[in-house]
Amino acid sequence: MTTTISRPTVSSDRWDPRRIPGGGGLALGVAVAALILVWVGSDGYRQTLVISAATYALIALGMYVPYLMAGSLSMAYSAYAGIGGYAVGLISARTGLPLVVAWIAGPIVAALVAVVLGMVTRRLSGFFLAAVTLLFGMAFTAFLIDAESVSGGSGGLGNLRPLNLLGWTPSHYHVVVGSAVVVCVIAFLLDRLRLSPWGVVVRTMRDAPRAVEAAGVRVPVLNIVALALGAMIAAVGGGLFTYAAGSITPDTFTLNIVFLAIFMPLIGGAGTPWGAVAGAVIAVELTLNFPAVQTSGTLLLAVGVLVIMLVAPKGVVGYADKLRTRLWALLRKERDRG
Amino acid sequence: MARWVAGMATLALAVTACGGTGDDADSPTDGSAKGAPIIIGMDEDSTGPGASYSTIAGKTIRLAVQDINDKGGVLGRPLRLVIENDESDPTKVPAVLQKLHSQGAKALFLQSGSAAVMQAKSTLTQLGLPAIAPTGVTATLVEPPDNELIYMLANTTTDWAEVYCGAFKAANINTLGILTDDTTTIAALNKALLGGMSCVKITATEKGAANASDLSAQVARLKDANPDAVLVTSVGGAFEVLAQNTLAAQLKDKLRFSLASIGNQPSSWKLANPGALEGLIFMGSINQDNPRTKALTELLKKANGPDYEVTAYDAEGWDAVQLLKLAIEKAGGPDDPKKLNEAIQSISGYQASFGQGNFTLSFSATKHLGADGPCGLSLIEFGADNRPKGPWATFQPPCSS
Amino acid sequence: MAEETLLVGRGLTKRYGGVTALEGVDFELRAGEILGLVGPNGAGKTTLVDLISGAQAATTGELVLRGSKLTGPASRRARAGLARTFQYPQLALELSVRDNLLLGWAARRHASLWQMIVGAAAGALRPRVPADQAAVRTLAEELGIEGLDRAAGDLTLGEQRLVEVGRALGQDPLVLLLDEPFAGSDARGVTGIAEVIHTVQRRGHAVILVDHNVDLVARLVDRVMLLDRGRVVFDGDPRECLASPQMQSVYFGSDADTDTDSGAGSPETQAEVEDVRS
Amino acid sequence: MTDLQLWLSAMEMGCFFGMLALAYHLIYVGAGFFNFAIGPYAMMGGLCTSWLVITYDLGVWPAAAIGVAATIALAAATELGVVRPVQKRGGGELPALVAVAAVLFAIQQFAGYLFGYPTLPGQSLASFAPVPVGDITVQPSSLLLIVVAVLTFVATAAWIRFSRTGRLLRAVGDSNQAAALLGLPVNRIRLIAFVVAGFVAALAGLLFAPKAGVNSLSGLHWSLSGFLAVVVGGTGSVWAPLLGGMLLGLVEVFLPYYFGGQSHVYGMLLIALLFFAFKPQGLFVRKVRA
Repeated sequence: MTTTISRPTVSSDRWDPRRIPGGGGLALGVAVAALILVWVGSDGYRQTLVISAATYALIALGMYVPYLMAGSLSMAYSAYAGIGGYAVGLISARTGLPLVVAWIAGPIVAALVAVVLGMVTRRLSGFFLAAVTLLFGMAFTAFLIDAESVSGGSGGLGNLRPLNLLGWTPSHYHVVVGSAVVVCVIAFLLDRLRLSPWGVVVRTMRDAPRAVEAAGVRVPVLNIVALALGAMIAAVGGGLFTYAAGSITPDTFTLNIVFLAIFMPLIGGAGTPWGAVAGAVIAVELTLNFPAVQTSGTLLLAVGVLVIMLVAPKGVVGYADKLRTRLWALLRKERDRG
Repeated sequence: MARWVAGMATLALAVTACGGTGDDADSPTDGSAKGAPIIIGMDEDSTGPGASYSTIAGKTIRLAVQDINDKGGVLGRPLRLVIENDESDPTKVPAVLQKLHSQGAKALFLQSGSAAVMQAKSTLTQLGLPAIAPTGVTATLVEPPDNELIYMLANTTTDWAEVYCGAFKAANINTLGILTDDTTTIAALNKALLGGMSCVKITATEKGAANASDLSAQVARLKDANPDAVLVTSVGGAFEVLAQNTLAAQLKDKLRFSLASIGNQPSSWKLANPGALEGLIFMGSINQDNPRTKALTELLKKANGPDYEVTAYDAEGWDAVQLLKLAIEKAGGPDDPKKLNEAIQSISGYQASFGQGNFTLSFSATKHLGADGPCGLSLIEFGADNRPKGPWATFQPPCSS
Repeated sequence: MAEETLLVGRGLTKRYGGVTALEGVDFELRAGEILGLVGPNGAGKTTLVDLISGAQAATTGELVLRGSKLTGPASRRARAGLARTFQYPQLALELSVRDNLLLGWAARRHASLWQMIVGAAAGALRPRVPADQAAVRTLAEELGIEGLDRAAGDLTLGEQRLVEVGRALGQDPLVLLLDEPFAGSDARGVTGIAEVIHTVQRRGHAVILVDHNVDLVARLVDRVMLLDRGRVVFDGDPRECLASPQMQSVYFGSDADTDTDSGAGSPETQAEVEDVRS
Repeated sequence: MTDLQLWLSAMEMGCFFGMLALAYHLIYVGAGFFNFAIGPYAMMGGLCTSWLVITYDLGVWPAAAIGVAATIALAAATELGVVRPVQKRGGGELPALVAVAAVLFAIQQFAGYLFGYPTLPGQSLASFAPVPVGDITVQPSSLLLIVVAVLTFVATAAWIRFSRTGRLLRAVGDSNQAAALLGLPVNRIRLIAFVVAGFVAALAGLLFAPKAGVNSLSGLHWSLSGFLAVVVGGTGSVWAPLLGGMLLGLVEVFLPYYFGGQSHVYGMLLIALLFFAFKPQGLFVRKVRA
């Protein structure tokens, strides 16, 4: 453990993906995504699994910025995803605008709601923030049912128009591929954002808010920006699911999803946004596609979260990374010896 | 720590094992039928909030499939059920239906208990698979959009409104108070049902959370509004019982009506305070004068024990399987979904095992609701023992015999 | 060097309920000056630093930085030209030393709401700004910090202090407030911190150095302010201070009231202390 | 507000919320954080008992004893197996929050798997006839809930005041660091706080279950209500949770009475926001000066 292995310095000027910030994660993520898409093929069920995983991943990625980078756990993400979904539903049903507009309007509205909620709860953190945002999520569902003229009430909105991108209508498979691409792009960008100066400030806010404040950044304001960014990403996910499923109801995005989204990065690994993606894939696999435990996939997931939290706090990605480092060290030792 | 982890791992394994065996044991066998099995998918909510009612019909559907297989199957081929659980989670519904499809299902039973099933409609259109929602009562489920492939059996809320109106007239009820839960399922139902009841003046509508632990405020408001009678609309379960308990305590002298759910959930009768259900009138569908109901009752008592209370959910589940069998036979096989869909639409005059003796189910391209007239309904009164006593003497839906 | 007045404090007072932590403190800080703030534990040193930096609001009194009033939250004062370190280092322990050092520059570019939004977009597109990285490397060399990829949590307390001081220097402050920077430092750390102090001085800016070790402070500073129970009891030449009767009485004369930790300045601990007392 | 029935309901809810809040309070004092798994503990106490009675025809009392014991074991396991190792790693309150969220979720799923998902009727420990009071009748289970709640508070207050362990708990609550420095058995006190809280929560769930039944998902809602009650009441005294619970009970009953419908959903959110915003320090509010 304590022995440090001196790496041979890479001094070549050749282009090396490892030298692009976040490049390694992207390469791995794209590779896995490509494998998954090949596995999916034209199987409708597997395609739906990918859509579900992408939706979960986007909600988890949305939570990543405020929750794992800034350290404040807001649980209103069912509402943000719902706003993204209802944007798709409403623009399809009530307006003649191109459907793509929904992916602009939805995230913006979600961000505005997040800003308002963030301002109201700016003094709260930890348990208090979690409780208020949870109550907000519940109240939002009640509002969707009550505000029938806006939301279509309990029946929700359905019969969505197909997307039309400059005359090209993507097939269901295209949507599946597109969702994988969107997840990869967002995870990659977040990974880079994490390493950037912005990410450094936000991550410092988690452990040392006083230092950030003393360095000239208003912590409450930056917190709200982080929340808004997260809400936008979750809204993209909500819109994606609604489009792929063809409808949305007030019950579509429940507290259950919020809980899953809290655990996904823990399962996958909190160190990088790719961990949230990995966690989403695992969660979907366990709850939807695990033949042995149809009725208890969620239970297995819950137990798994506890075990991972205690045994491998860095999650699957962190664990794999550790294994990889050890393996390479071992290989290098072998090579040096031989 | 290591020991703890080992314990957790063992636990997880145990859970996995139980889950696996549990599912297999429930599945019907091929019976005496030979040939390639016909695969039917079922979306059942076996663990989510809707599980308490979803599983009642699910059990009888399995029994019906077993019964058909034992008698030689459909066109000589056994029916085989593939079952997936959506946990009443709408985000899971598309994946569940897709999964059933990928397992080779030719037709589906949508047996998820909640509004989650609304999320299924557009997926069905994508898949092109016909589906029956055996216990569905929300008319919007079979209304456009995306309704070409979905069917329901029981009388819907439109018929209910008619029956209630008859009852209110007979009992001289002019004003009505509503006590309702906050689920999306019921909100949709209320919209259809209350919209159709122009015969009474609704003087108060009180809503409580489906998981409420107290409804005395809502009931006190009803008391203040002082309607002639109270109608409770809920998905049933704990809310319905709490509502009836509270009404029985605070509004003793008012006539109480309810939907079908309370009658279909025998397990929840025990939840009620002693005598709290007495005098409650619910929209029943089980009528022992119907010979097919009688036969089904015997069969179910044999399978589930002599204390088994037959509910409309049982009968609807049973009939859904029989209808599908009929359709497959008419279509000459299960493999062409379009033909199968048309075959369902050609079914007419099927004698149901619920409702009154001459109640039939018919379908057509424009009629996706099976029930022919309100004869499938019957107003049933609860007795002092918190069990259904029998038809309400004051009014029964007219039934041309 | 022009002896411009940089920072003036007048009548700074802080009370928590009935407890007075600081009473009518006046001071003046000139450009290029290094002011030592000394006194026993509980004298109010950290409270004064908190009041200046804006971490706590003063009950009464005012601050003037280069002729304009210094008000508002800590972040605004930081933008006006203050930087500080903390008695207990406030580092992001999971982040690398490099990223902790980067905070000073990074924060400067995310001061306004607009900058925060643009900064997020820019950050995702261009995570590593070469100029920043170079600046961090230079700073680390200057301070003698090695192993920039280590997590800050793996550092010794002394190293953490050095990193924190470096981070504050990265803000290029007019006034640098150092709250007990030497506690837990080894010789190298002390040299590094002394180097920082001189860098600030060379730029014509000022430093306020807090420590209870008067001997150590006396060697580094131009002027000393001795605090005792929230009041300034001596203000002047460090050597004179060491020999002064005030010094004698503060440190050796009475042994009472030195039991509370000097962290009692912060409201949390203050509340705790009150809780225990009640 | 003259309807006696409403006051009775408010009192029942208040007693229940108060007991949940007391469980929160004990763990908060002992361990310095809010254990969101309190609601699932209460659910466990009620559901396990009902399940034993219904499935195995066990008597109510032995079933209740098993249910309470299981809940206490669960509470102890939460502390020893999850919270303590996670908190040992440090990192502020977020890890503890996530840990209890995971525990909450896991208990819900586990209870559903073990006891089934449908709502089970609560088992009443009392079997006397309903008591008429004025123009209403009080169900035996309601009476029992109120009486036991009051007794629980009296007993807890006495325990904290007069027993050595209770006094130690208070000392730990005053200052965790100081207590550790003084050599008090902080870990043991924490565990005791969890065990007692588990007992109180199980009792609350068990006594409240007859009112509307209990299912595996009841816990989350109860957790939120209990948390609000402890926030409203404050953590200043043992009796504060009861006060908070009673106030919340009044809100839960009289808000729908005067404003109807879903008003209590919005009302709870509003109360949480108002209380968290205007309740001055002393609570766990992060102090970032804006």
